[in-house]
Formats: sequence, structure tokens, C-alpha cells
Amino acid sequence: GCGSNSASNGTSGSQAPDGGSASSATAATSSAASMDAGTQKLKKVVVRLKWINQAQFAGFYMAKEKGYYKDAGLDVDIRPGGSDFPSVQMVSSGSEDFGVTGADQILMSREKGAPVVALSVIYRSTPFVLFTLKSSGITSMKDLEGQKVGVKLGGNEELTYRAMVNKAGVKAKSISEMPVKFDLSPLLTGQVKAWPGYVINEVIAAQEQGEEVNVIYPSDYGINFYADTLFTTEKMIQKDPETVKGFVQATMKGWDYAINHPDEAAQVTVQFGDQLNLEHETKMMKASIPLLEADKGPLGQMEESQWSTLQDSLIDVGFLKKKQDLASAFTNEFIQP
Amino acid sequence: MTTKIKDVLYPIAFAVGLILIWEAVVRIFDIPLYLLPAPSDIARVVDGELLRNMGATLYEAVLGFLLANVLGFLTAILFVHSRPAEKGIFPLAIALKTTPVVALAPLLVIWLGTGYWSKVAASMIICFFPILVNSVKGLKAVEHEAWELFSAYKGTKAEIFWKLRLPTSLPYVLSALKISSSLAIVGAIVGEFVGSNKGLGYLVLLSSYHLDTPVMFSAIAAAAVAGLILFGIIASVEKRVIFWQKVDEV
Amino acid sequence: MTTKIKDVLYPIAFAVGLILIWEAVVRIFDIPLYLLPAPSDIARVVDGELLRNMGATLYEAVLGFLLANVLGFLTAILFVHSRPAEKGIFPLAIALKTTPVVALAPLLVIWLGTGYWSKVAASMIICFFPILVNSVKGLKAVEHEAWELFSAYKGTKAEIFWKLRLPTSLPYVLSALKISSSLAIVGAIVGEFVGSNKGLGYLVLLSSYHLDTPVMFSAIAAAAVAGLILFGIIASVEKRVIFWQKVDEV
Amino acid sequence: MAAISSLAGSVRERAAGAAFDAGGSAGASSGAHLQTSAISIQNCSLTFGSVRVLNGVSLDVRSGEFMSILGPSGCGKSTLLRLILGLLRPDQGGGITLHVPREEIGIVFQKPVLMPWQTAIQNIELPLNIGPQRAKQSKAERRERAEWTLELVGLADFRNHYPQQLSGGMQQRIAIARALAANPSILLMDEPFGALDEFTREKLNIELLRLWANPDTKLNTVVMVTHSIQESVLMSDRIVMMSPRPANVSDIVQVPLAHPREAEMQELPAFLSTVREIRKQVKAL
Amino acid sequence: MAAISSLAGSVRERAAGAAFDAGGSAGASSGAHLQTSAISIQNCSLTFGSVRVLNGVSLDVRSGEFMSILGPSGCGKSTLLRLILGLLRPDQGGGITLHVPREEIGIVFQKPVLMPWQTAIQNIELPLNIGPQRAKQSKAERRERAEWTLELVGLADFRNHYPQQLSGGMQQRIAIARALAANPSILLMDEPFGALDEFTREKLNIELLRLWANPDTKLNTVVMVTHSIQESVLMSDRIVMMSPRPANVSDIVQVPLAHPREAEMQELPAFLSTVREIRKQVKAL
Ligand SMILES: Nc1ncnc2c1ncn2[C@@H]1O[C@H](COP(=O)(O)OP(=O)(O)OP(=O)(O)O)[C@@H](O)[C@H]1O
Ligand SMILES: Nc1ncnc2c1ncn2[C@@H]1O[C@H](COP(=O)(O)OP(=O)(O)OP(=O)(O)O)[C@@H](O)[C@H]1O
Ligand SMILES: Cc1ncc(C[n+]2csc(CCO)c2C)c(N)n1
Ligand SMILES: [Mg+2]
Ligand SMILES: [Mg+2]
Repeated sequence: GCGSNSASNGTSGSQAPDGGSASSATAATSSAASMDAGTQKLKKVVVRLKWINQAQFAGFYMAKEKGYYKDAGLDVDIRPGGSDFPSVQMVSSGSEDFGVTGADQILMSREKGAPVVALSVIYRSTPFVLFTLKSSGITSMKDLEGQKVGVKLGGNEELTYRAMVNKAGVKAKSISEMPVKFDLSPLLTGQVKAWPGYVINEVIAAQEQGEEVNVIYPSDYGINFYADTLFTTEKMIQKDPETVKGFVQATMKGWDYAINHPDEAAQVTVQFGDQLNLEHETKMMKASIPLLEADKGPLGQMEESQWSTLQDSLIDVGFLKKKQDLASAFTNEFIQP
Repeated sequence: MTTKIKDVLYPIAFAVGLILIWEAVVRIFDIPLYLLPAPSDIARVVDGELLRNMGATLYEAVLGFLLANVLGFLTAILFVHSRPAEKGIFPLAIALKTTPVVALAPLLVIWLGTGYWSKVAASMIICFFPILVNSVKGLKAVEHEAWELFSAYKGTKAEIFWKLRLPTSLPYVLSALKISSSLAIVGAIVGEFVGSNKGLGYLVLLSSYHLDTPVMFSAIAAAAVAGLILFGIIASVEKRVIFWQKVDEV
Repeated sequence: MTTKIKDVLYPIAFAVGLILIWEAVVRIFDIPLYLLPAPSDIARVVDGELLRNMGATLYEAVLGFLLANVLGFLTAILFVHSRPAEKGIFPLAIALKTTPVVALAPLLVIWLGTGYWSKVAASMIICFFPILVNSVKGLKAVEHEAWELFSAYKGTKAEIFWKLRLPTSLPYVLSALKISSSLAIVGAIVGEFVGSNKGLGYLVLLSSYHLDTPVMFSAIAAAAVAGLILFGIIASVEKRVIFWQKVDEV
Repeated sequence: MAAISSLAGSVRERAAGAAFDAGGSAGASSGAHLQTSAISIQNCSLTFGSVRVLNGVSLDVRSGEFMSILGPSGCGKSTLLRLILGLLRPDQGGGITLHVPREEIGIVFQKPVLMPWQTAIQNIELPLNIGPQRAKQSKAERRERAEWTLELVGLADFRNHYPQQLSGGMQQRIAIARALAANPSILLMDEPFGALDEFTREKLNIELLRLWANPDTKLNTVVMVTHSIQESVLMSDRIVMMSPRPANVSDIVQVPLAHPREAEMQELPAFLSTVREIRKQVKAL
Repeated sequence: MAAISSLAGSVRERAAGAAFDAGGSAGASSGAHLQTSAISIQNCSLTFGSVRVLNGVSLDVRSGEFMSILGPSGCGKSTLLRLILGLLRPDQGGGITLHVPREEIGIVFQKPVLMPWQTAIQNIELPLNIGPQRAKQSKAERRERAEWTLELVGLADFRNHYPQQLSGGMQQRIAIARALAANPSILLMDEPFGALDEFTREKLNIELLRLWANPDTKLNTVVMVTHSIQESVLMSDRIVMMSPRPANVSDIVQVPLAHPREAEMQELPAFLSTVREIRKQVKAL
């Protein structure tokens, strides 16, 4: 694909002038949809994010802001998710069109009969990490033995944590787990020693509270579970592949733009969210860039191997009963122009 | 001091005292902001944004409150006039009453989306049972002799309803309204927790994610104020409507 | 049919009818499991695990319930015997009452951790106001003439309390206990939502993550059953304790 | 099933002056004087659960008479009135025949039973505004009628007061006014003057007798439950004495006093001897 | 402030037979017969908010007498009893002197005021179990005393019934028994027999008079509010007549009947003339 390629070139090289990559990408999509765009009304679609509006989803905001969605003939309504928010149900019930959720959710949903398909990954390197206060001296999984660790039960976070424990070969029984949500204070007050969170969000938040932190990356233990994937239903793909394609490509173009203009992206993000702090969002945006791995081929492209190790882990911890057909669980076909 | 003045002065003095102690404790023990903000920290973050979110929550709550009360009262009328309906449905209604809305909220969002309606529905569900239970009680609270009086003068069913049952039930209905006025806010907030981008519930969650404890406290306080506003309105309506009864202060 | 048999048959018939319709609707319209499971799907997932979680929630709820009621009743006694305390604190208590626990739950976890105590505290807070309000009402509901009788015979304050106020307040207290029996469960579940690894609240969340709707429904149903159990216990205690009054069925 | 039939047509003739025929005592005269009967109670029994309250009561209320019912507390006097009104049905075998249309019967209950949300005048208007009465008069006529009875019981000044602003005695007077407002031809009263002090009571006793004697009102027959022997003798033509539960008519006493009655008659030897006789009978029960 | 003092020592002498001295009418005899006074009420006024209920009432209750209080409804009779009990305080300038210890005064309120959670016998025992009375008797003695008064009011069979299982009249009898159980030397009663049918009422009237005359009981002085002129004449030595609100003592009538009183005395000319006189006075008010 040339559009995305040119974008990644832009990032990998020194800062290319915005105009170049953006305009070429615009040309590509608008030519695909040019015959409709002028005459027909925009098609309304809804995308349900995994979390509240923040720079974690900057690509979506930029695609909307820069008119990429409009060029694709789409009028996109970006809706925030939240804690315990069942975005998979919302999309698979047909009341919404696209969603962002973890790859684990995709596989589990398929097992439960909700035919969802991942269309692209956002962070190719998972933003999920465990982190500790510097003062605790804990820097590795091994150090967690005999300590109290916060665990976000049920989802992607628990899965990644358990896989890390397994891979590190530490005595799982010696770690005492404390179920936590999204409020950092148990870590700050020392109730727990390690905290599960996004390196682009909670880690920064802790630093903003004036704490120095040690980060334990899953990748250090050979683990990388896609945490944010863009998905839709099988039915949507069958019925309206054009819209799916248009949406995925416009979104990825938005990401491409955000990578190249992180400050502008943070500013746009603040407009989308409520009561967001520009400084925090700018940091989040900048921290996001390496995780997108724009240099590793077209943005959003997924690898079969990642899905299958994820599936093995899911079966390991019992979240998944039997193997799913990975070929139908995700597709890269819409990333290609 | 007259009793009236005391009635106002005592709680104010007490509240001011509490706030001062709170402020002092936070400062003296240097409690971190994210654990317990001082009242002054909380006051500082009160702004139009907070009021806007409070407005959104109040809107959802009032809508759910009104719908639930209309529906609940109509159901009570059905129950009172149909024995099988009452005998069959009422026990189930009581069983349902013990179902926590918090547990239902995610389902509501799946079924009704993340717009107003899922919050309105949560508010409705939580307000429905108090009004149903109290209305049935109230519509049945008719004195036996009063009923006999109407029967003796061959009053029709409709006359018995409008001139006897309805006025008799009013004190019960208004007491239910007072109970559910604060529950309505709880329902809306629970709905907002699951998925929304405005309202006090959203603000509480957002501030908890951002570790913005002062905003969180301001949102909680706003929820209490919203509840008090609804309660106050109902209480003043009550005084007018059931003029023939001395009304409880709670 | 006698009325007694009807009282049991009607709700059962109605419940069975509802369940059959639900089952039929799900099957005929082929509603996907993750949107709305059929009753048979829900029944299938009821197991020891569910009961264990229900037990955990009940434990927290009962503990919070008991503590709140003891504390609430004692506070009411204080209020009834000290006018400044009542005048100063009661209005604030009413304001606090409108504060949704759901909004406070995250704070409770910060302050009390994710063990039992944050859930017990959530349960306590939610149960505290009904008992406080009703106890104050009940302790004051003493007939003026009865009070005069005790005064005429020079009964002491303690005698007036034990032989007059306390028995007079019992119907009010038990009505509060019935109200808060189901609130206690709500409190525990709200506490569990914020952070726990057992209990029905945890089960609801977990099953929602795993899209395991039947388990989610079974947990919701278990919450309703837990509420009914507590309610039933209180109702039967009530029949014994306030034998001199015809007790409402709700 | 018990048969409750209603022979239409109001009976207007007044048995002016008391019938001094002796021996009107004990036993039912059921069906005997059909032409002058207002209400016939035939062999009525009534059982609440396992408690038999009335035990084969037969009684004939004559058209135009003032009848009092005396009996120990809890014997079933109120129950008997409820039976007449059709609010309760007699056990099988019993029957009640009304010789006037049902809606011409007025009732004063033992308790005032006022609507607390209505003013005195509104409470009095109540029976005029419901049921078949409603269509009979215009709004203005109904209001006028209510005003008239309100004045009759001496509470015109309390027209717009709510029941809870009135003393127990005043409330009972409103209840009496309410019954009169509907312009009944038969009036059933259940201890209507129990809550009043002696003076007010006597005043209303005489007022009621005037009303009963006044040919301008439809009021023709009165059945009054009372626990005052004095009052029963002062007011009525015949006094029905009931036995304790299970109740029956133990005697019917004819009062040997002329009409119109006056408060001063309470010192006549005939009055005193009747009171004495009844007192003796009450003790013997 | 009003002064309420209590001169200790119970006065036991009984004024046997009524004092036939004439002219005991109108005006206060306050302080005049201190040696034979049980309760002295001096110039007591009472105002609720802006409503003046009592207007400078002065009254002397003599030790050993049976005094009745008659007056229109709402004039302040109950209020006067509350004043005597110290449950209300007179306006400035008024004073009440009790010539017996406060705990020797028994009270029967206008309503029965029974504890619904206690059986008949437990309710009667109540005053024995609270306050200074408690220490005076053993548990068994208290129970025995309660049983005795329960029998006195004829409700021994209802010993273990709860108030709500009793008729209104029975409840009032329990209230009377409760007052008697505490063995008072002065008994204040507020329309104690209002809820009873005539026969039961008369029986209890006589029973109370016996008890009052019986030297085995401490009971010595009775003040009874009633709305029955007959009852007041039958039972009392003196009848205090009160005017309408703001109430004052309008007259005190001496009853010219000998002790012990019997129901049959109601036909004596002296009885009838007293009743007639009072009735006339009541009307004049
Ligand atoms: N609905 C009922 N269920 C059971 N028993 C009843 C009912 N109504 C009345 N009774 C009983 O029937 C008896 C007669 O009651 P009723 O009210 O007719 O008495 P009464 O003669 O009017 O007495 P009173 O003079 O006290 O008014 C009483 O013993 C009462 O307990
Ligand atoms: N607590 C109070 N506050 C205001 N007014 C009162 C209060 N108690 C009594 N009253 C008024 O005082 C007056 C006298 O009342 P009280 O009860 O003494 O009358 P009573 O003579 O006992 O009448 P009855 O014969 O009806 O019992 C009434 O008009 C009443 O409205
Ligand atoms: C349904 C669902 N909701 C929230 C999260 C957690 N989460 C998603 S993005 C993010 C970063 C914001 O701090 C966090 C914590 C999840 N995994 N699944
Ligand atoms: Mg009766
Ligand atoms: Mg009184």
C-alpha cells in the first residue's frame, strides 16, 4: 500500500512537511469515493471506543477533524467507552458499527457466538505494563514474589499479567493479588507494590503526581497481546465492505497524521474530550508513537503469530474453552488500499 | 433565640464546624490531595462545567422519576381494581425490587444504548417500586366506614376512586416521591457510570481516572445538592397538596 | 379455592407464565445468547460457584446491615435525647442521604482497601439513613397521653425509654430494616464493583467482560434471591416482635 | 341466599302522635302491617367467621315512626344497621325488605367519617354529588341544600373549616347534616349524639324531632341506635331492646308520651316510669 | 412563675355522709379549709398560644369528697386535670397546692392509653413498676394488687388479652383498674365512663363508690370529669360547673343525697330536682 507507506516513511525519516503525506493520502481515499461524495449524503456510522476520550484514540479524532472520514463518504460518530463498558455487545448487537477493544475480547466474543472480526490493531506493541514506585526497588517480575500486586480482573490486563507471571517463572502463589480498578491511589499509598496500567496513561499520571516509577514491560517476557483493536461484525463486512474499507483506511490515515503532528493531535483530542488536560494528552500522544510501530509495515497490520500466542494464553488461564478459527477472527484485508 | 432561628443556625453552625475541622485535619496532617482534598480545594474546582454535568444528571433523573411515578401509580390502580393482577404480580414486583439496578445497568446500556434512555431507564427502575408499593398501600388505606358511606349512597367505582381513594392515597404517594427523589439521582449516576460522556456519574469516573480527587468530591457534593433540590421541591409540593395532614420533616 | 391457596398459586402461575413467554420469545426470534439468554440457559449455569459468591455478598451485606442498624439506632437515641444534636446533625444527615453510595464507592476502596471492609462500609452507608430516619420517627411517635401517664407516675427517663419509647419505635425500626435489607445487598455489590475477587458484583463484572450473559443473569437473579432471603428473615422477625400490630405485607 | 328486595315508592303518611296501644312488646311483627311498614327484617342471622352476632332477628320498622335500638355494647346494633343498608348480607334464611327506594335511606355512622380534605360544607354536599343523587339537582341547588342543613346543626360559622379544625362533637354534627342533606325519607343513625355534651345533645335531639315532624322535609321514619335510655325514651315511639350477643330482639317498649316531645317531658311520671321499666329490663338481661 | 407545692402526709379522714350545708355555690373557697383540703387551685389561668383556656380558676378539693366537674365540650376540663398533675403549668400568678404527696394521685385519662404490647394485667401493673412505686412492693405483691383490681373491674377472664382484643369499654375499664392498682389517695378521672353502655356504666359507678367508701383502700378523694348530669348527681358530693372557654367555675352545686349511694336513688325527688336545677343552669350558660 502506498498511502500508509508514505506515511510511515514520513515518520521514520526526519520530520517531513505535513502537506506531503497527508495530501497524498487524501487523494488516494477521495478518488476511491469521489463519485459518491459529491452527490450522495454521507453514511452515518458509529464507532465505540474502548475507553474515555483521550489521546489513546487520537487517530480517530484526526480522521474526523481532517475530513478523512468525510472523504470516504462517512459521517462518523465517535463515542467514548468506559469502565465495564460492553463495547463488543454494542457492536455485535448491531446498534453500533465499529468498536475498539482488546484482541482477547474478540476471541472470547466469537466463542460466545458474537461474530466480530478485528480489522486492524492500533498499538502493535502493547501499551500495557506493570509499574512500581522507584522507592520500592522492584524492577522485575521476580521482585514481585512476596509482594502485593494490583490486578485488573477479567480482561486483557489480567491475562497479560498472568502470562508474564508464567513466563517469568515466579512463584504465582507467593504474590498476593489485590483486585483494583482505575484509581491509582492504592499504588501511591503503598497498599500495593505494583500497578497494571497503560504506559501511555497511568505511568504518566503517576509521574504527574511527582512519583518516579520503574516499568516492567510484557515484551521483556516475550509477551505482546494486542490491547486495542478496531473491529466490526461479520455481517457488516458482508453487507458493506466498501464502508468498512473506507472507515479503516481513513482511521489509519488519521493515525498517520497524528504520529506526524503529535502536538496538534493532542490539541484536537482535548476538544473531543471533556475536562482533558492538554499537557497530559500531549505526553500520552508522544508516548503512543513508538507503540504504533509505524516503521513495521502498514499501520494497523496484525500478525497471525501474535493472535495464536494470545489464544494459547487465553486457553491457559481458562478464559477461552476451545480454539477459535483465527483466520476469521481477524483480517488485514481492509488495511490494504 | 426562637426555635425557628435555632432550626437554621444549629445545622449551619454544625456544618461550618465540620468543614473547618476537615480543612484543619487535611492541612495539619498534610494529607495528599488524591486521598482527601481539603474543602478549599474542592470549592476551587466548582465551575460551570460542574453545573452543566449536574444539569444533565438532573434531566435524566427527573425524566426517569416522572415516568416511573406515572407508570407506578397506574400499575397500583390496576392492582387495586384487579385482585388476580395484584396477587399475581405484586410478589414478583417485590422480588424484582431486591434486584440491584447497579447490576442491571450494563444490560440497560446494551439494550438502550448510551444515550439518555439507558440512564432514564435506570432511574425509572429504581423509582418504580417505592411508588408502586406506597400507591397500593395508599389506595387501600381507605377507611372501611368511608367506603361504606360511598356504598350507602351508591357512589360509582369512578366516584369512589376520584373522591375517596385518590385523596386518601396522596400522603402515601408523596412520601414515596420523597423517597425516590434521591433514588432518581442514584439511578441516573449508575447509568452514567456504565457509559456516557456527560453527567455527574461521568465526572466522578473521569476524575477518578485522572486522580482528580477535588473534582470527584465536587461531583459527589453536586449529586447531594441535586438530591436535595428534588427533595425540596417534593416537600414543598407535599405541604400544599396534603394540607390536611401534618407532614413529617423527613 | 381458598384465599390462602390463591395467594400462593397466582404469583407462581404468573412467574411460570412469564418464564415460558421469555423462553419462547428467545427461541422464536433466535435472540443471540450474549444479548438475552433464555431462562433455561441461565438455569444451566447455576452452580456451587454462584452460591459461594452469593454467600460472600450476603456476608458483607449482613455485616454492614447489622453495624449500620446498631449505629443508626444509637444515633437516633442521641438525637431524641439531645435537641442540639438533632437540630444540628439531622439536616446534614438528610443532605448526606441524597449522596449516592455509587459515587462514594471508589473513595471507600481508597480508604479501606479492597477487602471486606470497603463493601461492608458501602453497605453500612446505604443502610444507615433508613434506620436513622425511622428510628427518630419511631422514638418520637410516643402518644402524648402515654408520655403524660409515665410522667404522672414519675417514671424515670430510663423507664420511659425502655417501657415506652423503645416498644413504640419497633414498628418503625422494623419497617426500616425491611427497606434496608435489600439496600444492604446493593451496597455490597456496589463495593464489589470497584474492586474485589469474589461476590456477586465481581461475578456480574467478570461475566460481562467474558460476555458470559447467562452467568451475568444468574448473578443478578442470585442478588434478587439474596435480597428476598434477608427480607423474609426480617419480615418473620417482624411478625413475632410487633405481634400487636397488623403488619403490612411489603 | 338471602333475599333483599325493595318495594318502590316512598311512604309519606305520618303516624301523628304516638299510638298508645299497649302490649307492643316482644316478638316480631314481620309482615303483619305491610301497608305501613318501612323496613321489614325477617329472621336475620349473621355470623362473622365462627362468631354468631345476630340470631334470627325479626323486626318491622313502621313507616312514620321514630324507633330507638338499645342494647349492650358489642351486641350487634351497628351490624343490624349495616344489614339494612345492604352493606352486609344476612345468613341464609334471612331477608330484608325495604319499602322505599334504597337511595331514600340516609345514614349517620357511629364515627363521623368525614373526608379530611374537604371543608364542612363540602363534606355535607358529598352524598349529593355521588351516585343517583347527582343528576337530581343542579350544582346551585345542591349547595343551597347543604347550606341549609349546615345551619340546622348550628355550624354555619364553620362552613369552610376542615374536619380536623372541629371538635369531636362538631364533627358528628356535620355527619348528621350530611345525612339530612340528601333529604332521606328513612334515616338510620348509629349513636349519633354520643360524642356531645348533654346540652348540645338535647338541643340536637329536639332539632331532629322537629325535622322529623316537619312535613316540608321528606324525613318520615327514623331508626336510632343509642346507649342512653333517657334519650331513647325522650325521642322515640318504640324502643327495641336487644339481648347480648348472639343478639335478638328481647323486647319492644312502646313509649307513652305524646308528640311533639319537649325536653321538659323528662320530668313527667310517664317518662320516669318508662325509664325505670327499661332500666329494670336492662339489668335483667 | 407559678408555685406548685406539695404538703406531705396523706389525709385519711373521710367526710362520711354528705355535708348538707347549703349555699356552697359559686366562688372559690381557696385556702379557707386548709386542714381538710386535698388540692387547692388558686387563681389559675392557662393560655395556649393566644387562646386563653382557663381564666383565673380557683377551686378547693376537700379531702374525702367526691367531686364532679361538668362543663361544655372544649371548655378546659381535661386541661384543669393536667394542671393538677403538674403536666401543665399555670400562667404567672396562679398556683396549685397538693396536700398529699404527688405519687398518691391516680389518673384515668379520657382515652384508655394502654400499651398495645402489654396484656391487660401487664398494663395494670405498669404504674407499680415505674417511678417511686417500684421500690415499695415486691414483684409478687405488685402482681397480686394488679390481679385484685382486674377482678374489681370484672375483667379477670381477659387477664392475658391484649388491648386491641378488647372493646372500647373494656379498655377504659383496664385504665380505671390501672389507676386503682397504684393505690392512690386522690383519684382524678377524665370522663372515665364515656365509652360504656348504660348498664356497665352504672355497675362501675357503684363499684367506684364502694371502693371510695371502703376504708381498706387508701382512696379518699375523687375528682371526676363527666358529661353526664345524671352521673354527676348520682356519684358526687359537690358538682363544679364550668363556663365555656375561657373557663371559670360558674357554680358549685351541693348534692343533697345521703351515702352510700344506690342506683335506685335516681328516682328520689332530691335527685330529680338536683338534676333539673343543673340542667337549667347548663342551659343558661
Ligand atoms: N367485620 C367483623 N368481623 C368480625 N367480627 C365483627 C365484625 N364486625 C363486627 N364484629 C363483631 O360483631 C359484634 C357486634 O358488633 P357491632 O359493631 O354491631 O356492635 P354494637 O352493638 O354496634 O356495639 P357498640 O354499642 O359498641 O357500637 C362485636 O362483637 C364485634 O366484635
Ligand atoms: N396542646 C394544646 N395546644 C393548643 N390548644 C389546646 C391544647 N390542648 C387543649 N387545647 C385547647 O384547649 C381547650 C380545652 O381543651 P380540653 O381538652 O381541656 O377541653 P375539655 O373541657 O376536656 O373538653 P372535652 O369535654 O371535649 O374533653 C380546647 O379548646 C382545645 O382546643
Ligand atoms: C472494557 C474495558 N474498559 C476499560 C479497560 C481498561 N482500559 C482501557 S484503556 C485504558 C487506559 C486508560 O487508563 C484502560 C485502563 C479495559 N481493558 N476494558
Ligand atoms: Mg356500634
Ligand atoms: Mg377532655
